[in-house]
Amino acid sequence: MNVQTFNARVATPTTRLVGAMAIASMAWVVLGGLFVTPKDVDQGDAVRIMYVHVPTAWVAYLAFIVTAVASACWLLSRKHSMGFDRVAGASAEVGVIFMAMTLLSGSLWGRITWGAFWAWDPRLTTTAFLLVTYIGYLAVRGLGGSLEQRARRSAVIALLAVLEIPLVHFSVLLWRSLHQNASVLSGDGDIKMDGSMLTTLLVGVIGFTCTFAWLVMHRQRVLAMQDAMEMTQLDAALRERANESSRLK
Amino acid sequence: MSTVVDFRDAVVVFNGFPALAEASIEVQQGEIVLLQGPNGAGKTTLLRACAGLLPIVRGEASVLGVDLCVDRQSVRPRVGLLGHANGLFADLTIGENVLFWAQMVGASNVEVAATLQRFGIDGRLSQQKVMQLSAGQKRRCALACLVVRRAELWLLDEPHAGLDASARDEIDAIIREACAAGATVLIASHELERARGLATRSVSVVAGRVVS
Amino acid sequence: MDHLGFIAAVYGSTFVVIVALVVRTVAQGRALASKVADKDKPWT
Amino acid sequence: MSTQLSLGRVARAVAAKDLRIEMRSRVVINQVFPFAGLVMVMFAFALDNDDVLTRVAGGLVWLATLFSLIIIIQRSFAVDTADGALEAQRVAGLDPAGIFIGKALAVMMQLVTLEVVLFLAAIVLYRVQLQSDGVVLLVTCVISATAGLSFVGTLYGGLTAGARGRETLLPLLMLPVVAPVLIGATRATESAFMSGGAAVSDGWPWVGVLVVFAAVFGLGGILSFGSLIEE
Repeated sequence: MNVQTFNARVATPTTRLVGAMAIASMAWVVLGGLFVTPKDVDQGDAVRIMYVHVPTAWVAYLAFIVTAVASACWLLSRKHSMGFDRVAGASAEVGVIFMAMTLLSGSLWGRITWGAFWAWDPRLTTTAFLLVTYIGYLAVRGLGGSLEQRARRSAVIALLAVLEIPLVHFSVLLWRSLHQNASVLSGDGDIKMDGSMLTTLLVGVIGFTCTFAWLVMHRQRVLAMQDAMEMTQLDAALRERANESSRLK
Repeated sequence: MSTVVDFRDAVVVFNGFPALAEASIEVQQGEIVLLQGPNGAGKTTLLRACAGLLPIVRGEASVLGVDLCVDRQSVRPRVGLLGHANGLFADLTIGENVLFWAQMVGASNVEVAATLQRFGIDGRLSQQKVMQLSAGQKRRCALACLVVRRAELWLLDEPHAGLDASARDEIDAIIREACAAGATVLIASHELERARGLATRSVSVVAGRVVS
Repeated sequence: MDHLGFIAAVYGSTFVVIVALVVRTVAQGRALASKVADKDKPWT
Repeated sequence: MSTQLSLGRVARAVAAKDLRIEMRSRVVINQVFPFAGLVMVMFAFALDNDDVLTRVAGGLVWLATLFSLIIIIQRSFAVDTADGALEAQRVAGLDPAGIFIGKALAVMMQLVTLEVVLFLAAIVLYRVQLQSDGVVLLVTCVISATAGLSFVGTLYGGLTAGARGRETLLPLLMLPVVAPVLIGATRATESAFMSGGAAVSDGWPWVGVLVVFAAVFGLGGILSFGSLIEE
């Protein structure tokens, strides 16, 4: 339309710093996790899956918490600032992907250690339900309508999910405890960690959290620009209608 | 005399499209204002915005003294909207439909019976299910529901559509009567001759703006 | 290393997905940022 | 001059309206009941073992109820959105909490009737035995589970009413939420039937879960229904 050029960068010094920290710690996780750390006494090399599985699971749960908190902030803030809504949406998008990765790496790990891809363990079941609930949340965000309607609806859905998840977790817990011995997870799978293992896991958690923060910040800015584009398009449409009405008059 | 509808440069977006583009209109109490204009000009959106159904994106809008940018809820019980849809329950009879709305405002059975009689939908006809009625009968039933709700501001979208001449006369009489009782009326209609005779003032809606 | 296939699958899938996500986000951001006025970008 | 109505009167009028529509149209009785019965027969085809059927009868009854719930909720909101009546109720300024309670009550009445029929079908088709000391547990379980299902169904039904793709979106949103009801009601019902050697007393903790669930989502619906149906 016009030849005016804008600053094409979305990154800021903060996101660059977070991104650099993420890359550095990810490199540590790959090198440390695959080569430096020792085998586990019981699990052997399978324990190496832990260094990515545990951090992705942590990020998935963190994303759910961020979405819930941002939704509550949107509902409670007097101004209903759209920034909260965009953070909630961005965090949910990242959370869905990390939750799917958690389930994938977890089931592969489970195949090695328990001999089965899936077990009806409360933690597994709750994670699976979180994934489905989140997919539903994103579907609600895609329903259309005004920005405010989208924000209000999805905030309510996010808070209803906060009610739902503990109920799901508790009922699966009660179900398993009544019908079976304690879950496979707390069986013989205990990992005795030495210093390098613990450090690598910790670096993994930090690295994945930085990745999550970087993704949410960038995604939130993309969403902000999409909303801004909508407003610009509205301005153009208003001008067009103004021309139309003066022509018809 | 007080101002009932006051829109100043109001923008209302419907499906991403500015259906109302900086529209300004002022309506005093007791007026019957005819909105005329081609399809897609924004008449229906203006009426729905007046009912507090659609958010005001920019500009100012107040109805019955309530600022719609702040509060779209409290004005609603005081306005009656007859849109393209009739808002009727197809499986219920006329009488039951009218009674449902009457219950909501605490109107008595006597009032319901009187309203039904005035609309010529009493007796055996009132025992018919709405789905068995003609388009004109449904329209009359929807108007009857509006009357029992005793709204202060009437927003009528094509009230004459699908009605025969005598039914149109009846509706005009009802609108005049409501107006004499203090109600304010906004009508969107393609029946220009008839509506001009009824209206105290007419304005054009062109491309999302109101032109007097 | 035993279970090499499983371990490779976990590391591979995880990091491929993350890199894809980062690339997509950066690409979307670049494409939009060249069209959106700087005043709508409070972080700049 | 219109006056705002109390929540109770709105709820009563809305529930009476929905039930009267069902009595006139008989969509639930003539279509959903036979559908649920058909599902029960299909389970028998799929499982093909009398002992297994008797053992899992409780779960099958509740699964058939869940499938029917989706259809009942869609029907319940279809009568409101077909001719813009839901919008008319919003324009009339009816208390959304009242609409929520009213519609949930009407759904609850239809579901309880359906469940009675399904349990009779289970006794006939799946040969379950109901001892007298299981009856109290079963009745409590049915009431609390149905309350929870109706609240959740009405809540998400209102959100998806009139939306594009509502037929597929409603089950996606609703089924994960009602999973605790499926688990809890099934376990309590199995205890009431004493299937697989369960004792009747085992079922009561599950009724507690169901009651908490119904209370949480009843309250959640009353608070949030207005925001969900608002434009």
